[in-house]
Amino acid sequence: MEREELRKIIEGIIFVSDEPVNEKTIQKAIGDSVDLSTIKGILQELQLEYSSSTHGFELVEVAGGYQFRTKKELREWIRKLEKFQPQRFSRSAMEVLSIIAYRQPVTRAEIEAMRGGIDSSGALRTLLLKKLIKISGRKNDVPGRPFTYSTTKKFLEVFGLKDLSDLPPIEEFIKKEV
Amino acid sequence: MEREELRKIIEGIIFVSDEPVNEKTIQKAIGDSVDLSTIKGILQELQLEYSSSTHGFELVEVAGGYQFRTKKELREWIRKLEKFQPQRFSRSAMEVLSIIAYRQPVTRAEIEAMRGGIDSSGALRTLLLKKLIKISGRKNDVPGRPFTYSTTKKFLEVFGLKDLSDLPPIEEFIKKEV
Amino acid sequence: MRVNLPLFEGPLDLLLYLIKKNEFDIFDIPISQITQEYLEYLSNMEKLNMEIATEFIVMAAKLLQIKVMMLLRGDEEAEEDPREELVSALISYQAFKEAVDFLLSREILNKDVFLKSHAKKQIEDEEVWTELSPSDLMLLMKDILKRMKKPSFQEIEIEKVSVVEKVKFIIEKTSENKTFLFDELVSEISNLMHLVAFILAILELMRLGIVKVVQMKPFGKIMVYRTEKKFEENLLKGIEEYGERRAQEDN
Repeated sequence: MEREELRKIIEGIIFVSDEPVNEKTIQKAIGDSVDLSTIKGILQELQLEYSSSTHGFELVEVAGGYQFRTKKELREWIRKLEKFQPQRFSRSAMEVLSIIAYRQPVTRAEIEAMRGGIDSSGALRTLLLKKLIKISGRKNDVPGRPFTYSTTKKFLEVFGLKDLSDLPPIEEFIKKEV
Repeated sequence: MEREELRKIIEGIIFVSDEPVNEKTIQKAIGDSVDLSTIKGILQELQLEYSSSTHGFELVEVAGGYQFRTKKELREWIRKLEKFQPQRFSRSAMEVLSIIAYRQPVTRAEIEAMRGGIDSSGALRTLLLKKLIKISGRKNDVPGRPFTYSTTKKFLEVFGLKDLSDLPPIEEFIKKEV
Repeated sequence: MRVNLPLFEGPLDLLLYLIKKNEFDIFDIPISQITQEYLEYLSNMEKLNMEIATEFIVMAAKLLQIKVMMLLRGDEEAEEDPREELVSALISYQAFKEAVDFLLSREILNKDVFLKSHAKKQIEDEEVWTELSPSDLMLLMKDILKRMKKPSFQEIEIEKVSVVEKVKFIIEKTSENKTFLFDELVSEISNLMHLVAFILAILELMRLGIVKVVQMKPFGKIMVYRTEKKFEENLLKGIEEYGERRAQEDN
C-alpha cells in the first residue's frame, strides 16, 4: 500500500474511533503487511501536521493510544459554544485520586491513613461513579481482606496521560520546605 | 482577529459540535465583528484542504451546515477496526448483569421486576452471547417453570474475581459510624 | 468579633498550613508552639459552632503525646526522634498535595480540551462501559435497589426527545446503506422515550413515502429501506410543526 493511502486510512481510523487508538490496533485493522515502525512514523507525521497553529485540533498521545482533541487555546470559545458542565473535582476527591494514582492497588484504610485519618468514603464513591477509579481486587494478607482501588483508563484519558509512568515520580514532589 | 486564528477557531468549533454547524452559528460564537463572507471563505478553504487525498476525513455540507465525516472509501477499514475495539456494554446490559451477579439464580421476570418492568430480553441475549451469564436451571415452584440465570466462570475472569464472595458488598460505602 | 477560619482537608493539611505560616523547618518542628496553635485553631472552630471531626482530636492527642516524649527525651542523639512519624506523614501528605496540583495542571478533558462530538457523547453520558470492574456492578445494584424503594407510581422522567432528531438519524443511517434491520437501529436506543420518538419518526417517514417497512414473514426480521423519493431539508420543518401541534393538543 502506498504511504499516502496508509496515512489517509490511519487518519480516518483515529478520527472515527471513540477511544484512543494504538499502533497495534491500527496494524490489526490494516493488516500485518504494514510494519509498526511505518505506522509509528505516520502517526508522528500527523502529530506534527496538526500541531501547526492553523489547526483547531491536534493528535494527542493518551491512555496508550492516539486521539484527536481540540487545542487548549480554544477552550474559551468552545465553552461559550456549549451549554455543558465542565469537569469539576472537589479537593478531597483529588487528594484521594492522587493517592490511588501513586499507591495503587491501595485499600481505603491506607488512603485514609495517608490523609491523616479522614473518612474518604464519599470521595471514593464520587471517583467510582466518575469511573476514574475501580475496585481492582482484595488485599489478602490483611484481616478482613479489604478491597483495593486502582485508577482506570478513563483516568489517563481525563488527565491526558499516556500511561501511569507518565506521572512524575512522587519523589519529585517531596519538598524540603513547606 | 487574524484570518489564521479565525480558521483555527472555526475548525475547532466544527470538530466539537454535535450537529452540522452553519455560518451563522459560527458568527454567533465568534462575534459580529467577523462578517459572513469571511467565514464562508474559510469554510471553503477547509473543504478544499480536507478533500485532498491525504486526508481520512472531509468537511461536508449537510443538513444546512458543515460537519467533518470520514471519507466513504474508508468504510471497510473502519468496519475492520471495530472488531479490534474493546467490547462495549450498555447500561441495560450492565444493570441486568449486576442483578444476576448479586441475586443468582434469578429468573427473567424477577430481573425485569427489579428494573421496574423494563424488558430485559435483549440484554440477556447479549450477556449469554458474551458468555458472561448462563442458564443455570429452572424455577420449579413458579408456573411455567421459568429458566434461571447465573454468572459464569468467564464472568469471574473478566471482573478479576476469585469467587462470588469477592463481589463488593452493596453496603461498602455507607459512611462508617464514629 | 469576626473570625475567618481557613478550611482544611484534615489535621495534616492544618499542620502544614501552620508550618508554612510560621516558616518552621519541617524536620525540626517546635512541637510546643505548633501544638498550641493547633489547639487554638480547634477552639476557634468550637467558638464558631463548627463540628470538629474526630481525626482532628486524634491528632491533638498525638501532638500532646509527642510533646511529652520530647520533654522526657535525653540529649542523646542516638535516640529516636518522637516527631519522626509525624514528619514523614506530613512529607508524604505534602507530596500528594503537589501531585493534586500536577493533575489539575494537566489539559483536562471536557474542561480544557474536547473530543469530537461522537466520542464526547460516549464520555459524558456514562452509558457505555468498556472497562469492567466489580465496583460498577455494586454501584449499579445500589442504584437499582434505590429505584425499587420508590413508589411504583413515581413520575416518569420526561426527557425532551425530538422526533426530528430521530428522523435525521434514520435519514443518515439509510443514506449510506439503503436497507437495514429494524432491530439494528433499535439496538442503539436506550430508553422508552427515545423508542417512542423513533417509532414516530419511522411512521412520519413512511407517511412521507421516504422509507418503507417490510416484514418478510410473520415474526421475521423487519427491514426498513429508503425509497427513491428524495429527502429534503424543508420536510424536517414540517415534522417539527407537526410535533409541536401534537404537544399542544396533549396539553
